[in-house]
Amino acid sequence: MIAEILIVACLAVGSFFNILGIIGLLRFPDVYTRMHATTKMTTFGSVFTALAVIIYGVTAYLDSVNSQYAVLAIHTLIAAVALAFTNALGSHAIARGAHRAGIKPVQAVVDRLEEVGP
Amino acid sequence: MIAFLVTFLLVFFIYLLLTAGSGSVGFWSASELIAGAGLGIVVAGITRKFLCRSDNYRMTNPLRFLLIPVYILGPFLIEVTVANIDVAMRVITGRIRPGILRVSSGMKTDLGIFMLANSITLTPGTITVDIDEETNDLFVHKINVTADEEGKTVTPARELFSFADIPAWIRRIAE
Amino acid sequence: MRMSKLVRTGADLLYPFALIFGLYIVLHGHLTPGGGFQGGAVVATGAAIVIVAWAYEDIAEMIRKVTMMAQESAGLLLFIGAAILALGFGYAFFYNVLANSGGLFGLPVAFGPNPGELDTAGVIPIMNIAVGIEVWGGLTIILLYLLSGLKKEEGT
Amino acid sequence: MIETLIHVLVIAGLIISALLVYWFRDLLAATLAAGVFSFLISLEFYILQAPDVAISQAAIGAGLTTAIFIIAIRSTSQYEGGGS
Amino acid sequence: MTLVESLSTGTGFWNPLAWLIAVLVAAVIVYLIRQRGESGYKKGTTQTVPFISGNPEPEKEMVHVRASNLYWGYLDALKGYYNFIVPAHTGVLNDYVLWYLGTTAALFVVVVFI
Amino acid sequence: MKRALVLVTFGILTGALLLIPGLLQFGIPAASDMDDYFLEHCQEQTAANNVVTSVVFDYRGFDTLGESVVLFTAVIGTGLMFRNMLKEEEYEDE
Amino acid sequence: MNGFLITHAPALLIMVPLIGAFVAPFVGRVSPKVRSAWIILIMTLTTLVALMLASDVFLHGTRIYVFGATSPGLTVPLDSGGIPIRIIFTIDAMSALMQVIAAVCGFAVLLYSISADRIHSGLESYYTLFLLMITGIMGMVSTGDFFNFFVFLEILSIASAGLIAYRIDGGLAVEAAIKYFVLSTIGAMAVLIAIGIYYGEYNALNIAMIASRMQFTLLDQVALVLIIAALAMKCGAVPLHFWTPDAYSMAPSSVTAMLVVASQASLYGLFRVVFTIYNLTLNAMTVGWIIIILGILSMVVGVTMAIPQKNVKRLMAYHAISQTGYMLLGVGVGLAVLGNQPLMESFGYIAMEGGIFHIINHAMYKGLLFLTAGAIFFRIGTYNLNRMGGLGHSMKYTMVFFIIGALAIAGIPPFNGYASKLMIYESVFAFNPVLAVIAMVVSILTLASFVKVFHSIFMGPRLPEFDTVQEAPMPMLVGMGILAAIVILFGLFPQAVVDTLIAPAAHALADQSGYIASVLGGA
Amino acid sequence: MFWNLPFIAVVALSLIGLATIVIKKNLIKIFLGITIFESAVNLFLISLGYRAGGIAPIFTSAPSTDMVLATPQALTLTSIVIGVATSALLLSFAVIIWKKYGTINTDEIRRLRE
Amino acid sequence: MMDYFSPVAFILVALVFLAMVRLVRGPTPADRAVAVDTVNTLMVAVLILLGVVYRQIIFIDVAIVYALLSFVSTLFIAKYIGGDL
Repeated sequence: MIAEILIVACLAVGSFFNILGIIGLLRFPDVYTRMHATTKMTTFGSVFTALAVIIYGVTAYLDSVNSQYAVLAIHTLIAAVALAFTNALGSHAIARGAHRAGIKPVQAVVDRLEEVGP
Repeated sequence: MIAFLVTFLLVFFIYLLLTAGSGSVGFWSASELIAGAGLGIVVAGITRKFLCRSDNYRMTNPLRFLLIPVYILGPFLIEVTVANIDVAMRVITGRIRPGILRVSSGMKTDLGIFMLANSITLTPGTITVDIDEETNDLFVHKINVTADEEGKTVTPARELFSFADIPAWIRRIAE
Repeated sequence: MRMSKLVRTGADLLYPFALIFGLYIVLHGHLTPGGGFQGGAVVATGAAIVIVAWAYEDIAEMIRKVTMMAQESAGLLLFIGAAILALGFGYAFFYNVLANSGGLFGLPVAFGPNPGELDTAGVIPIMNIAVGIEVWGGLTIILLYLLSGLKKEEGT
Repeated sequence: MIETLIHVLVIAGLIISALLVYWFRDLLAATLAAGVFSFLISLEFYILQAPDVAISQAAIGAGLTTAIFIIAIRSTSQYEGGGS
Repeated sequence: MTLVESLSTGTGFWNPLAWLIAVLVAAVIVYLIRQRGESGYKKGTTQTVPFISGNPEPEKEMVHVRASNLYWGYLDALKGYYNFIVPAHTGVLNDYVLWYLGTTAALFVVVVFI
Repeated sequence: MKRALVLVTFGILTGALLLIPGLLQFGIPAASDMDDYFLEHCQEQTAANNVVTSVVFDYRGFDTLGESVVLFTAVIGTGLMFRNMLKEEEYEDE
Repeated sequence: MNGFLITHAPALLIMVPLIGAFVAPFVGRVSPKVRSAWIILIMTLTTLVALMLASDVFLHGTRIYVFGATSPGLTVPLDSGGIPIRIIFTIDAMSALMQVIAAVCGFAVLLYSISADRIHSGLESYYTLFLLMITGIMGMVSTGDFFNFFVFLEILSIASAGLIAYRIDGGLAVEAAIKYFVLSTIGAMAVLIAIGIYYGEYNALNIAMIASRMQFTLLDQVALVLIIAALAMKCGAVPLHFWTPDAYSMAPSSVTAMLVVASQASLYGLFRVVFTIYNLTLNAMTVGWIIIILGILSMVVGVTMAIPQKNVKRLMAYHAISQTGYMLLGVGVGLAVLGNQPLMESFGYIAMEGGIFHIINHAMYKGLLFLTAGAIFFRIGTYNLNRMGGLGHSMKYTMVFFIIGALAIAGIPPFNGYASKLMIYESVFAFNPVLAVIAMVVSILTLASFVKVFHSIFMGPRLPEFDTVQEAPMPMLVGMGILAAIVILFGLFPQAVVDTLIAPAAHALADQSGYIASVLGGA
Repeated sequence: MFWNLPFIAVVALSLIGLATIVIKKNLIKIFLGITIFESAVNLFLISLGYRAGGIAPIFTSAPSTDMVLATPQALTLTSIVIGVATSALLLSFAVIIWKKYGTINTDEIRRLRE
Repeated sequence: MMDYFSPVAFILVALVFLAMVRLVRGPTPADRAVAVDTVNTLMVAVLILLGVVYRQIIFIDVAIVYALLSFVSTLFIAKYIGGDL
């Protein structure tokens, strides 16, 4: 029962943040701020949905000592870790590329990187 | 040789994780263990020059590995949650004041700076845009630059985070 | 040109993971989705991560075209060899001699739904490995060739 | 039922992304749309219970094909009109 | 008449060896006729020079007929056809693909509706 | 002119290809005896749990060989494109 | 040992060139001599295997080889309920004929190529692709499985495209390769759609199985059109021929000679589909006339386009299209009267024999002509007819070979072109006199254009820029000589060839039930 | 009719791919069209093998019901690898064309015509 | 408790469309790259969820492959945008 509530909560949080992330992607003015929305929030949301699956796997494993549910949990964990890892790195790469391509941050109050130069 | 061994152990561990629940020797079947060892040797032979590029084996200490989950589930999770709620508010309200700051990390090793940059990217309204390869200073795009930060040329990494001292944690793990 | 230090470090960390994961997929081709092509492609993608994170000049020393070419030919020869093996036993070409024989990969499999056991399926895992090696080499070398064309163009 | 809806959505996404490939004049954008197309078709394979093919399409179609297309665009020109 | 060499074509047959023999016989006859010709011919004298109304003979390299000079009349006679068929080979890839698809479509119409 | 040709061609192609969804039922294969054989006998004959792999490498292994050869061919062809030319290979246009 | 070889010859036919190709890139690194020796060894072995297999097929009937079964002859497993489940090679007389063509032509061309292309770079890749091309042809003509046919078609396409683009320095060859490859990829995908349709309807991939279940529904008609269009494009029939002159003229000469064989492998695929898969179920008159019209168009447009050409290889390429038309015409007439047994006996079989005989003849003399063009290019460095002249003084043997090839293609007795064309004329005349007249006119135009080529290359005084030109080197002459000898031999003893090779092939092609019975065991 | 949606998608995707090949003039765009066409054919093969309510043809611990057909998946694997090989070779051609001609517009890549 | 997974998967697939709006409109290539990256992330989540919905443990492997491989195209795009390639 607790597990079910946890799963629903995780899924709700996950879809909530995903939706917000997409809205941010559509609303924000420039590429860096959009990246804030997507990188953080969709990653967070997706990891939370994965977390729901992990909780499901663990509880199912504890219920019926069937190792396939443990496998489910472990593989989902690996997927989630890989997701977080690659997303952070990928958004850094895109941000760097965008800055090197000369895309200025809109409404920026300060740009220390511009002062350093390429 | 140490590089080979380290890579082998890491790879073998990942392989065991992937094949958990396959048999009766612990969680694994005998053939999986043998295959894992063989593949581990192959992969270690190929990638040892990549994984251990600098001859720095401080990360081989198993205690540091144990710290990683603690770090991720503890301070990091809190920071991430706070940051996400913060950005979520900003998505809804649309109040942003972005800017790119120069952040002194204080990290010396590649791994440390790597973990710090990833943590920064995933946490508080900030994205690592670039890195000064000599001084290991990060250039961070922040969604809400305070007036205080705007004035400073270099911001310490600690001040980006609200609750936990993430740089100290990372230093504990990676350096 | 190299990408930033963070990406390079990340790529170096990811490379062994991609490699072992690809080889896991290759080796478990007869139990889980995957097999030689998919695993080989994953491994080649791991190599691609390193290639893109570092500069072509750095990588050209570490991942050599000749090695990759040799790997590709060796994979194909292993594949054909596994197929020719059947001729030696008097069967037709491509017959699965090792299945259910009790030797290498020779255990019989339980019928019906079961999670599977690595040591089964006879010659199929060997062919999977062969194809995996081949695809690894082939896709990597395609990337390297295209990148080398890029460098040559800049040179002129 | 809800799986059916997902299926319909995925197919709609496939057609839209294919049209985007046709429509973009910026080749990089077209390649990105082709990447999305590859991902979606891989998801479609997944829904049609073909995980082997889904892995294959994800690895080869979405990862490497996009990469080599980008290298080729870099070697040639980015816009449909011509000049670099 | 089922010789190994003779090709039966349903309505008749053809024997290449017989044909060869015929050619040889004809060649012998031609040779015999040639033998009966004037024997006073000598190489390297003015006998070999063509008579072009008294003009000097041009250099051989100059009078060599190049490929594009041949069949001018034929090409000119079929101008209408060639003006259509040569531009059809535009060299544009899209057109070639369109030809392929168009032929496929035409075959669809023919096969499915007839 | 050409535009009309394109339109007519694609119209006919659309009509012809629409016969496929018109006459085939998705989800209900018209016949499946060969695949039922694979699904039934895969585990005893090839001792593999993944039927796709056993089809790819055992029942239709020869296709897979051909496919690997295709990849090999493409690699060789690509290498041929990016080779270093020798000096004496001059080839005039037309 | 001999029994072992005979039993496994179909597998070896694919294996030997494949293994040769896999090892070739590394053998090439040792030294050019070793590389040449290796390639010739592999090619000799392939030729021997092909000839052995063909002789076995012509003596003992259709050969079956099942890949992956316990024994090579076990087509239908006992517990499968009468369906073949594995990939089956079905080598009947027609396949064996094509194998012989490919093997002999490949051997001659390879001998020629060893010396003709020795100055170029990237040769180990070149020979690898060459062997892969031969593998593709062999696989296409021997396979009895439709998807396998597609795979070999792709191998052939990719290898051919790589070889066409071999001379990358001018860029023209690459342009030709792009045109060829885009078209052939689309064609291959069309074939794949057709395979999918067959699979969806009958759940079978084996040609014999599809044939035995064939209903000729609306979908089958769609599949038929897709396949006809794709394979007609691959063999260069007008109006799908546009890639042919580009590719033929820009590829190295030895490759062009093989491309001719490759086109004919596609032609074989077309005939196989029409005759073996559909046979009597289809509307034979309609499809027959489609093929006849394609053939007529090919003949006329090919030869008329050939006459004004200035590039000698381009001219020959258009002639290749034109000659493909003869084959389509002959076999199309056979198809048009397929259901009608008396007509079939009176001229249908003769027409098919003529068409098939023309395939083998064309491969030989067109290969010979392309090789002579390559030899001329090897010595003087141009294909442009306007800049040639007077080469008859210095390249006598090449001239003789060229004359043989040109007379053969123009249908002058006693060379082989005449024999097959005679068969086509007579049988087509019985079918429809107008077609025969067109065929004869095309033949005359062919002769006219080759007179032009002969005149502008070999006739005339010795030109000053070609003073130092010498005869082509010995291996090239040997390669050409093999083909020329075959041309003369086939021309002198046509009936023997027809009886031993062609007639069994034609009857095997027309005999659908025999094909099905040989695979499914009398079903 | 609704259940034939994948087949309709196949038709739509093939037509989009073919239209890209025929109408667009840029080589890279044409190659993208080819990949779309290939994907459509792959989707066609996979849809042929789908059995309503079936599970993936892999024996695991999952509850065993009907399985979808396995052969189309094997064929599609082959087709995908062929597709990537094709793309690689075509793109390398395009790169060489760019180097030699300075353009990848098909209207200008027409030195071989007539 | 299986019933909760598929609606979430549906929501996530629908979100892919919204991300494609950014792909269409994005003024710079970087915006499009961000959109594609987002699509990849969502897709991994969808794959994991659908794997549970279909009760096939082995399907999760596909998600791992996705997560790894989308990274490659992202890196290539980033390198291209930055002008380093």
